[in-house]
Amino acid sequence: MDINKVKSQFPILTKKINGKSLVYLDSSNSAQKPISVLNSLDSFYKNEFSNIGRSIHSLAVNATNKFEETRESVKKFINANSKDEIIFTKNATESINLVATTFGQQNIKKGDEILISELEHHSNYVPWHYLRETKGAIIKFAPINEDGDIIIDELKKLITPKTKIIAVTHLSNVTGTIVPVKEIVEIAKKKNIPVLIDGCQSAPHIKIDVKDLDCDFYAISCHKVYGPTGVGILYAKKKWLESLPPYIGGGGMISEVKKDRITYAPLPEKYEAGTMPTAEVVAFNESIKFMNSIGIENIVKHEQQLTNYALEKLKKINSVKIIGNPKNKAGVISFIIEGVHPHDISTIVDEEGVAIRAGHHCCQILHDRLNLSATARASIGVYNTKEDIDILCKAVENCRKVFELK
Amino acid sequence: MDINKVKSQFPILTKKINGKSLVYLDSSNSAQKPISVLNSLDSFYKNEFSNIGRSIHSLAVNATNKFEETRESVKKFINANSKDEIIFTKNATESINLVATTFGQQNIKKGDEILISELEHHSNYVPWHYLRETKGAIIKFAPINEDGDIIIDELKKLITPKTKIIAVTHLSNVTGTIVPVKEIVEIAKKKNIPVLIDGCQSAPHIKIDVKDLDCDFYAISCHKVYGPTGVGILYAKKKWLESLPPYIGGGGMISEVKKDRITYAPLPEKYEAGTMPTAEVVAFNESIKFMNSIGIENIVKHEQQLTNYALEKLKKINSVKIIGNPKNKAGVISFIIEGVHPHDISTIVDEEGVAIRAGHHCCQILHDRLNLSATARASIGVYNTKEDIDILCKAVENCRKVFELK
Amino acid sequence: MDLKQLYQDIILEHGKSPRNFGKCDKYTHQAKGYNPLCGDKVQIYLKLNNKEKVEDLTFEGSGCAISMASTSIMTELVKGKSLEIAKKIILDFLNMIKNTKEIKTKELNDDQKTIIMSLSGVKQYPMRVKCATLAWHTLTSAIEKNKEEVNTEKVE
Amino acid sequence: MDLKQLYQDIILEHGKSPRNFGKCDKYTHQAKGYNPLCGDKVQIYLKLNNKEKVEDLTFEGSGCAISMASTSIMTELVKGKSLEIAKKIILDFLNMIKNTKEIKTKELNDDQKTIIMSLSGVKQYPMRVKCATLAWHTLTSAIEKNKEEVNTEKVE
Ligand SMILES: Cc1ncc(COP(=O)(O)O)c(C=O)c1O
Ligand SMILES: Cc1ncc(COP(=O)(O)O)c(C=O)c1O
Repeated sequence: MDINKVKSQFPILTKKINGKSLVYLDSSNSAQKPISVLNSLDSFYKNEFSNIGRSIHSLAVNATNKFEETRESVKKFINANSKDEIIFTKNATESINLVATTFGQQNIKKGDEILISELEHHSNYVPWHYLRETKGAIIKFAPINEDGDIIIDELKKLITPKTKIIAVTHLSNVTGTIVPVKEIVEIAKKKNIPVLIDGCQSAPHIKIDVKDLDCDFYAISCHKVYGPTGVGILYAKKKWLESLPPYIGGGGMISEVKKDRITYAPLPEKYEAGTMPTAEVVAFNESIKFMNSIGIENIVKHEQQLTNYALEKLKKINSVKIIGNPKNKAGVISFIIEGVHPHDISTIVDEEGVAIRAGHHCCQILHDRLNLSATARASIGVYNTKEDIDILCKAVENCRKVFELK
Repeated sequence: MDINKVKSQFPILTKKINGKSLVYLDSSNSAQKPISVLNSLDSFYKNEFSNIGRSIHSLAVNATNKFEETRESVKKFINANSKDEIIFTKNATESINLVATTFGQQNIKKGDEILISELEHHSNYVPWHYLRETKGAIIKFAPINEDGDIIIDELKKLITPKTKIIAVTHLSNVTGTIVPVKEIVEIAKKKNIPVLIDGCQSAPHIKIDVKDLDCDFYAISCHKVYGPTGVGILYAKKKWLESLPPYIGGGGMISEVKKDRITYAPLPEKYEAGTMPTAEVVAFNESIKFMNSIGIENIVKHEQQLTNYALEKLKKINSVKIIGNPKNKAGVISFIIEGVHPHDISTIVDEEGVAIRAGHHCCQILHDRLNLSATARASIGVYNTKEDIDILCKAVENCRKVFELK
Repeated sequence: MDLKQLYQDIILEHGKSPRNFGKCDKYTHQAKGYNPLCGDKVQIYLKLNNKEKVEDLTFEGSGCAISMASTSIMTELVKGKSLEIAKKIILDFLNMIKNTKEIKTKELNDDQKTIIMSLSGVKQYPMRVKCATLAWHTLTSAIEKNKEEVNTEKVE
Repeated sequence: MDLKQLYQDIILEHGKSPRNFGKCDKYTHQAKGYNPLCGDKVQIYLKLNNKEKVEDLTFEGSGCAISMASTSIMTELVKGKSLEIAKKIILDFLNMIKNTKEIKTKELNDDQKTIIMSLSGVKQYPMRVKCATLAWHTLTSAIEKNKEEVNTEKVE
């Protein structure tokens, strides 16, 4: 993989921030977009735009075909069985809400248990919390150890006959932990418990094969996978999408509408109400092509090298402490500097053009567990280079200087 | 208003369809986008893209500011009291679902009544139907007359002490009826019943003033207002947004998250979970600027002239029948040709580059009421010209020729 | 594309005056079909005798010219055939609409093949393919005694 | 922008060794503040005597250097003042952070004005303004005996 060739596809990475070259290390938050995605967006609007599905004029037919081509690409990208298992949403948060709401409506009763983990993003907790509020469900948290790994034995012990669903992240957006989700699915399957995987962080960074994982639900945010904002994906096994009730109701998801009854459209339209993010879905096809053009193995390798390099260098800096030391770690590096608050770190490195995130990263449970109110987080994308890490480390050193640490 | 100058801002309108110049008369479905909107999208992604809200680096601060500028513009555009009353959703369908779900959760009990009209789009019926299914609510349909106007006296009679909310469209996407929503709000207010207005079709075509209307909720789809796909708007009075429960749950809409409880963010974030359609919201500001640069009065005048011209010309064609003859009609013209099915009409006019829609336009109730299974619909945007209408009429004549009608 | 390829005279004629319209006496099988995209609806009535021959085949419904013509032509060609041949014709038609160039069923004569091929113009108009195939899928459903309504969005 | 403008020595010093930290004896008012953006938290303890004088003012909490320094400086400047003057100082500070160039409260001497102005670097860093104002809003809340926790996302 030629990193310079990859990087040159991202127009924003040539920009200056505070007079310095942008070093973008906030990809876990949202990734930058390659030129092919932007060209697709622009060209679609300029030459081909139309709403899809319901009109039968040439523009609409073409737009519908392009839209469905992306669905086909996503299907292949995650190795689903059928295009009908790919639902377009507005973001991963909506994908998870869709499952929590419809699954909850059908399968959760008072006292039933939902098993999540201490690693979860708020988007994989709040939707389940609603079922606690409205249905009297119980939420259990599979604990993590000091390294940031879910303790699988403890997770097993938390499974009871009342456990109705397990929802876990594939890759932590704080510690970079790669969770052994396949193992968790196997454990769950023995007890016939469906599993939702929050694939927000994994989709851009590790290989995904839903058939191999055999999970029931998988949620993705396209903007993190080098795609436009405004699109998410829910993969779900057909049996679920067929049997669960519909979610958002409106145009496009119905079959027959009468004053006293309504029947719903077949899959996947049943779950795609109203006008879709048409242009954004069409452009997302280019994001997948971009990933495929590099090859996921090469992406993993590049990012792994960079992660190791960054970890080594950061650890050498006095007073820097890396958060979590999981068995398998991807390019999400949260850290603190003894004596400098993460917000101050973010402000100081920003002065050098380095964009990192400070805060709880939508993981308050995890931060409580680690006894931290906030951390600084540098997260790696396929376009990052060794120099980026060098500049980060210099900027981190500068925090120590500004705060006159010894 | 200089129509050529307006039209020249839409790159797609110079394109060829089946060898003919595109005549786009499907704006009620989705409008085309002016170059300023496309440039904003492209430039934002190329120069400024970042997720908003939670990061504090320079890119994020700038993106957040731009995002909030659009909120401010929308506030002014519809004359809301406060930015907190403007919620960004994925489309108008989600906006209405948000209200139906949260309002229903809090205020609808078995036997309670929801009053809508026979004009409603499925997106303003299915969400209420869910409350019928889950809560045992009753849905009543305010009837229309032959002209396609809601019979206000009948609507009044349908209001009972059990009526909990009234939800009506501002502008029918089939008959072009401009509904006297202000009168309906006044009727409702006397009985303390909140009113939701489906403003999908009105927002691009007539002046909107939510303060003057004094409605409780107003739903808009940005892609119909010359904006990108993937964004909708919900206006709601602050008192509702403050008192109703949250909707989609996840990152960004919380305040404090503990293992046993969760508190939610203040407005407007409470209703904006997960990563927003950031670039699309930012670009929508240009759509509003585009509308303002022409002036809504000029838009109304231009479209009214074109509508009258089209109606006159179409009526002169043998066997063409216009659907509905409302008191106040905007540029939505549905019609049938005796002896030619609407789908055949659409295919035949498409051959001349004319994009219209055929079907039930997500209004099956209305079509049942009119005893039609489908209609053809030509809908006007600010960029349409007299020539467009001339070409449409010629193409409609061609339908008669192809079908050898006398 | 050429509109006259799509709207051949024979299609317009069948569309305007569909054959075998109505509910036939003593039908043994029936099925409903629906195309949610257009709102087209069709109901098929099939009478098989005890030798598995199609003794009668009629329909009710409404739709565009393509859909009405296709249904009418189907009833005309299938009526009188054995069940086995009927199934062959259906398959042959659906294949033709998808990709093949000609109708192979030997039991159809050249005139009949010309009639069925008059529907081949639809291939150029992808959004109209479902109009042409609705009735044929519904007939299959009737033969298989499926309870569920055929929905063009659900069949491949 | 210049980091040294933001992180002036006086800020770093207050940030590192905040004054009036802890819970004071027999406080008469108290309030909580929270900045959900950073997770910064502050709890203000105020002791007013019966002549409406600020006899003691302390705080507990955690946060960034800006937030800790701002809170520490606030307690130092307000302690000992009458309630009326305390309110003036709060208003003056919040105005300064928003737009004005200087501190007008006559009851503050030049040294004190310099101290308070050391926080003016924050103006260049819009995302950090809330770090600086949290404590001041929370003090107002304590004075007004508001029950609800101050949330920086809710105050203007
Ligand atoms: C009157 C009306 N209401 C609601 C909608 C739904 O809008 P969207 O599809 O953008 O959610 C539409 C557009 O299709 C409409 O015309
Ligand atoms: C692990 C994880 N889950 C869920 C989400 C939510 O994704 P989105 O904001 O795109 O809905 C994120 C991103 O913020 C994430 O990192």
